[in-house]
Amino acid sequence: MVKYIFKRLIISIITIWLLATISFFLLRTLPGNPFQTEKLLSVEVQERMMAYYGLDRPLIEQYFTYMKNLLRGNMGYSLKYTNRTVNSIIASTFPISAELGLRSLAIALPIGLALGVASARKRGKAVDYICVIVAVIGVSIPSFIMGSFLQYIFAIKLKILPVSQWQTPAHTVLPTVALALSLMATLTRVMRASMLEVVMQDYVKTAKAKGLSEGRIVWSHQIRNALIPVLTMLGPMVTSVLMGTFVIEKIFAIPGLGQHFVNSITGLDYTMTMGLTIFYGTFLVFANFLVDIAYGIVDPRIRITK
Amino acid sequence: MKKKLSALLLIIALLCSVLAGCTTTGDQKNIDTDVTESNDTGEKTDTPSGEPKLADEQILTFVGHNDMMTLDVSLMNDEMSALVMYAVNEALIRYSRGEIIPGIAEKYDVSDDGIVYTFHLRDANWSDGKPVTAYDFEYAYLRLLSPETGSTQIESFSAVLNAMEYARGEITDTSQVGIKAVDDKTLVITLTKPEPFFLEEMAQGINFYPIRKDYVEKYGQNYGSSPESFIGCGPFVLTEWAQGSKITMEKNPGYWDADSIILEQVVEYIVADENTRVGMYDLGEVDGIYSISAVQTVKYSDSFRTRAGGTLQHLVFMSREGAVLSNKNLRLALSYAINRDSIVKAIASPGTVVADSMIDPEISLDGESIVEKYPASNNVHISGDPAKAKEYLNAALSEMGLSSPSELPAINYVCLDSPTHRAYAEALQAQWQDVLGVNVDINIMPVPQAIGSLLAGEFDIFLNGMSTGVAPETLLDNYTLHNPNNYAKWSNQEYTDLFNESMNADNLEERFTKLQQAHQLILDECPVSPLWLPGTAYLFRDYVDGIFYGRQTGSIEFIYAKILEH
Amino acid sequence: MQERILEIEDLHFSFDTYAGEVHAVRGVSLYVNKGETLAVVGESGCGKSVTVQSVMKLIPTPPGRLKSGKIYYCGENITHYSQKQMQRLRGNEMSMIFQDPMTSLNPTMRIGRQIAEGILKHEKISAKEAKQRAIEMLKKVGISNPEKSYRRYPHQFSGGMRQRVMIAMALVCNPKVLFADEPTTALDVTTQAQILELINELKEELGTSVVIITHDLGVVARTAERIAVMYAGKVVETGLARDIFYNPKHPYTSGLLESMPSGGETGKTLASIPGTPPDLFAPPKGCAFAPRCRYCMKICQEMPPEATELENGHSVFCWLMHPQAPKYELPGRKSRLKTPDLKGDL
Amino acid sequence: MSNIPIDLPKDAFSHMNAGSTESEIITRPSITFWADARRRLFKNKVAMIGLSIIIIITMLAIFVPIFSQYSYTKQDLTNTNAPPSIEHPFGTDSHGRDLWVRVWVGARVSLAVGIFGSVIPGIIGVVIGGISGYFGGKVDMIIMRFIDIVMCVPNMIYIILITIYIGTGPVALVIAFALTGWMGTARSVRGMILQLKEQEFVLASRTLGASSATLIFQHLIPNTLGIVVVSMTMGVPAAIFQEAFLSFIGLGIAPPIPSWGQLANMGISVFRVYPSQLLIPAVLISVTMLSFNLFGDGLRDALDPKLRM
Repeated sequence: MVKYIFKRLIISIITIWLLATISFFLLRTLPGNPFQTEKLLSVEVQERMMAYYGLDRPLIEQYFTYMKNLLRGNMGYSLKYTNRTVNSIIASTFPISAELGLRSLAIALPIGLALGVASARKRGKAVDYICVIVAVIGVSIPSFIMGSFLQYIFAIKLKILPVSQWQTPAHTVLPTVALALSLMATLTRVMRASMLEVVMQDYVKTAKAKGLSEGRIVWSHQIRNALIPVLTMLGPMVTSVLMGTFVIEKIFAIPGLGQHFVNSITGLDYTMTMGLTIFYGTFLVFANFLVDIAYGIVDPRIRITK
Repeated sequence: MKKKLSALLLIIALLCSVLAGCTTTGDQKNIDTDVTESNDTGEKTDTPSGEPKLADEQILTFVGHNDMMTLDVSLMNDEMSALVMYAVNEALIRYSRGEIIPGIAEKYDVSDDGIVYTFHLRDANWSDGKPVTAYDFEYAYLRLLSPETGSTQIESFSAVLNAMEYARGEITDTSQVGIKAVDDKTLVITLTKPEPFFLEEMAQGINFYPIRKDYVEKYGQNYGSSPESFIGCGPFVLTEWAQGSKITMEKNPGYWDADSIILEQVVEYIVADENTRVGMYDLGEVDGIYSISAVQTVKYSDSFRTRAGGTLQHLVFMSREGAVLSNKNLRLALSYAINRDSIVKAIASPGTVVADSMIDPEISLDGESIVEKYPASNNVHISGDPAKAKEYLNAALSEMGLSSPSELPAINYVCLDSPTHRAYAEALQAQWQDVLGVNVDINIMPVPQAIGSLLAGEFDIFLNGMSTGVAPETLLDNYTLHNPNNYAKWSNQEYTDLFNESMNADNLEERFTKLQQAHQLILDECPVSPLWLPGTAYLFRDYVDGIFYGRQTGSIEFIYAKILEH
Repeated sequence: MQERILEIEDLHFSFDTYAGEVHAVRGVSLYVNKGETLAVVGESGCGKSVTVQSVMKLIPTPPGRLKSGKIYYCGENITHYSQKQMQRLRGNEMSMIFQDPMTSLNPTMRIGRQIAEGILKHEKISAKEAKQRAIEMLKKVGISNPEKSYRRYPHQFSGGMRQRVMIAMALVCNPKVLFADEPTTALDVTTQAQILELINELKEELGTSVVIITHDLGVVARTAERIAVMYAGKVVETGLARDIFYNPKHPYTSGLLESMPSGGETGKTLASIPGTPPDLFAPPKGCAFAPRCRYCMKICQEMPPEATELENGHSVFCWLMHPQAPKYELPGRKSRLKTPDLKGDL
Repeated sequence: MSNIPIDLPKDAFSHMNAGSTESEIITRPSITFWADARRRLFKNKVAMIGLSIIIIITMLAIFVPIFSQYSYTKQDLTNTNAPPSIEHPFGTDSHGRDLWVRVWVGARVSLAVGIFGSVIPGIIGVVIGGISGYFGGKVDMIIMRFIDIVMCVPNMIYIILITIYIGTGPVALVIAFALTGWMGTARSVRGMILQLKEQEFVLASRTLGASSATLIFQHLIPNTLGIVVVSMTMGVPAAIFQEAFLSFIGLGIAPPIPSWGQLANMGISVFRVYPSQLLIPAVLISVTMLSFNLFGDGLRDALDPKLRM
């Protein structure tokens, strides 16, 4: 086990190092200048800024400087939020995105999985069609439209929930629901497909032949096995959800991390983009590691014993 | 399960009914372009009849679209930071309601030769009670210029003696720079040569505030990144900065002019999505919206206000040898084909004014608009001149040896990635196609890449919006020979000579006459073509009295505002 | 007359598919006596599995559909039992072993629990006692170190061991009937023999009746007292094992026996039955075997044959048994029954 | 014996040669996998509704712009944001362009981006996944590691990066999707190939001396095709979505070419004032997505061999 974790750790570090290296050079070859905003800076000032941030030095030298700082956990200062470090921006915005993400997952996971199970169990019946259609509608409406509609209906027309901001629990309802809807839809679909697969398995027949009740068969024989494919997608899904969603955060004015993913790259904020990429990558690697461990718990065939 | 399903169905049903509802109501409205004319003064509610009663609670809330980037005066260059800084800090002089008023400086003297400015500071305190001294200003200005700081704003001080030399690292001795605190209460600024617009620059600029050295030393590079790491001496104190979300300012009881400040608290929410902002306003969650787009004004046709100026949007035509638009007649054809008026009316924000020159008409000296006194114009009718445009096009085609506009090489319009720039680009593209049959390709890029293309000269047409500054030559300066900021790569010796003569002129009359000639020349040659001075629409409830928008960006003045009883 | 544990009368079972109705079982009548082993033999797709699975109601409706017929268990008509009622019977009164031990065990559940949950379902005993019973059962089916194995997962066992676990699971509640659906097909030869041995032993010990479904006559030879031969959803011949082996009356049975290799006769080419079974979407109106039958007569294509009862409960569905039909001597098994050859796959 | 009819004609028992009768002919039509799948699909009403909507929308996208009197670029700045009318069934936009034409030109763009943006990365994924799974060992290791790393880059950053590099035309978008979208397919195809590789028919073919290419392209890939086809179908709405999202953040397709994402994004900014400008593209996007998803679901059900009877 220790050996396994150690090996995974080494692979993870190499992955992240390669990720950082590739992103670094990819980003730096992008045309454009990070200091330019719509207010034009003169060529002189622009060159001065490049020099100030060391961006005029040979790329390889910049790379080593960056890596050296990165090893110390220092991702540098944002080029846009001039006196805030990337670390501090992530530290202040990630908890908000993560909270929103966790809330949505807490709603979407149970409901999505339950709908998936219900739909698969009643395959071809009305319940199935309703679940499938609800699920498909969930993934068929772009989130920016869904978010705007929800806001318009519940906050502006019905006035039962706040329009935006991230303060009281009531403020979290709309963004959580908007995000949860699409997650739920995805989960329903995956769970349904997975359940349909499991229902066909021989061991389900065995369980039935043992005289177990339907409920018991579904609960202890089908769901557990059907969860395996769901687990596989959970790593990337949880990562991207916790990292924030640009659209929902924008519409509901939530100061999360999601907006930075878009703004930093379109604004060519090198350090911020790098920091986000590395943070995301590390998180994903870690999440996948956790998923693998969870995998071992759910599916003993791949339990880590070595 | 069933319950959940029925709940979902209910939601869907609700959705349908509400949306159906809004379709029918929405149909009756249409843009009323006349609205702008009746509303383009910034002081509509500023003329109260009688003495209106004040509300018990003096709290102003409004919603903006962007967070501020920093509170470090030396690094600051964005609108939203400037907006907050105006309230929580104070420079030597203030720009308010279109004029210069005293700030921390009680009074100032200008030497007879117009070179030495002496500011006499009043007894004012920082919000922690310590006195504001001339050294705080000296420190702030020198810090901004220092190569160690990495400021983008050094050019604000270009008139000051040796300021640029110090900023470039050519001299290191700060005593040679024309910024000098003589004692606690006296600051002397020495210019290189007389510059009548320097005071305007100081008043309207956003980087002339004082800085407390001990704070910078304590917080290092994090200075100004949070309410704790910043201190000001303005009428308000920053108490909360929830980044990306909310900014709260409280009245500063220790402000020297605290009596004229009525608001107790100002709250700014930061909301990126416009529908959300408007929704908050509708629900009464905020008293105002910092700026709203043209289309939203339709709903508030009798309550929105506008401001204009400060920026000139103009086309830059790539005029370098070998480029498609190096042909002057082709450039003129494009310029004459534009119906500026129809675009402004249909697309631009209310308050936008069609422009025919490269100098902002608001730039004035001693109350006289410079461009009105020394006029120059591109002579294009605001609705365009298709006949003349075609004449120019035919001339261009015959010069280029082509028989039809379809034979023209591809024309690359680099467009900033923003909804308004996109809308302008599409409108212009269609007009060129309709009037001239000239096809222009639009290439949308994020801001850094778009401006990268502009600087690298990798474009044929670029819609550039630049601050018109406080001096008339601000925009014209760039187009001299070998100027690195000559975006059009237009080389004209005569223009360069005229411009330099203007800059080196001994008296104002000569300066402006030469500038007028250069101005007319550039408009005739058309490497740049002025389009309009974009306006901004904003929305505040009627009970908010005393909001004023300045000419420059980020100069919303809420400090003297008050909430009327409602 | 022995006590009949299970009796099936004229069972018709179909599947409704997009392409139409598949008549998988077309009038099967069978019975099982207490304590005996009945082998149901036939090619794949002949309806043998469907027959037993429909008895246990393991086939979901749709697509499966019991069209007609009656099923009696210990004299009680269970034909229209609901799933709930069946749950009391399954595992407790009748249980089943499936063909592939690799897929028939839940991979994510410890085998001990898989055994114990059946006990807990049917008997009111504590979890601890159930565990004890499961461990005993594991010991009984020959799993070494049963306490430890109790906590293991299926993938930690070999195929043969898994089938033992399946047997343990099936027999732990002492059912009266055990259906073994091709219990050895997926195993290698030596393991096959061991598993059959185990089933025989436990049958003797527990007094369970066994219905073994197979296409392998070798398996039949080792275990069965009675045999039912099925073809295209129908029983074509049934009787005591020795009657079927040495005195087959149906050409299909005879063909099956001929195609079975025997220990003594090396070097002889195995016979095979030409042709393929008919399609059960549209079963033929006459005898289903007629197209492949070397004794085929005109009537065979016109009308399905009725049962002809011979001695010892031997009954045959063949027009050759008709008094008017020509008489043939059908080849049967020549070598001695008690030298089983387990390689007799069809 | 009593139940056997006595009166049988004499010739009833005349011998017939086996195999000489009609019943030898197998009555059930030999149903191949694809034919079977097609049959199931056609029986699936929901999937067929989805397919019909897709076909209708495609037809409208093809023919409306051809026969309309307006062009999608023709502006009329004096008649902007007009509500739906007989002349302009969907009204006009902020530039006074006819939305009816723009919506259907947008349909062309969105559908093309959706289909190519899903099929091309799908094909790339199949090829790379096939190679990786088939050759195994070092090749597999390198490809899988590479995918691991690339998948660590937030998708959004990756796509924006590519659009910055190669521009924002429909073709550029498809390239961006192709470069970013193949990894998932590659992974699952690899997994399937790894399983299939061990199966008898592949071993048999290999012992008969089939070349690698033959094995990959004739045996392995066809066997994964069902799942790949389903994932490509599901990928179409995903790509349309992706395009819409890029439009939302301002990096969609360059004007004046409209796309649904762009129209919806334009619509959303005026939605409080002119709701029809959002509703029309939003409903169309949603209905199209719904249709593709329902059709994809049906396709998956149809292609799942385990459900075959």
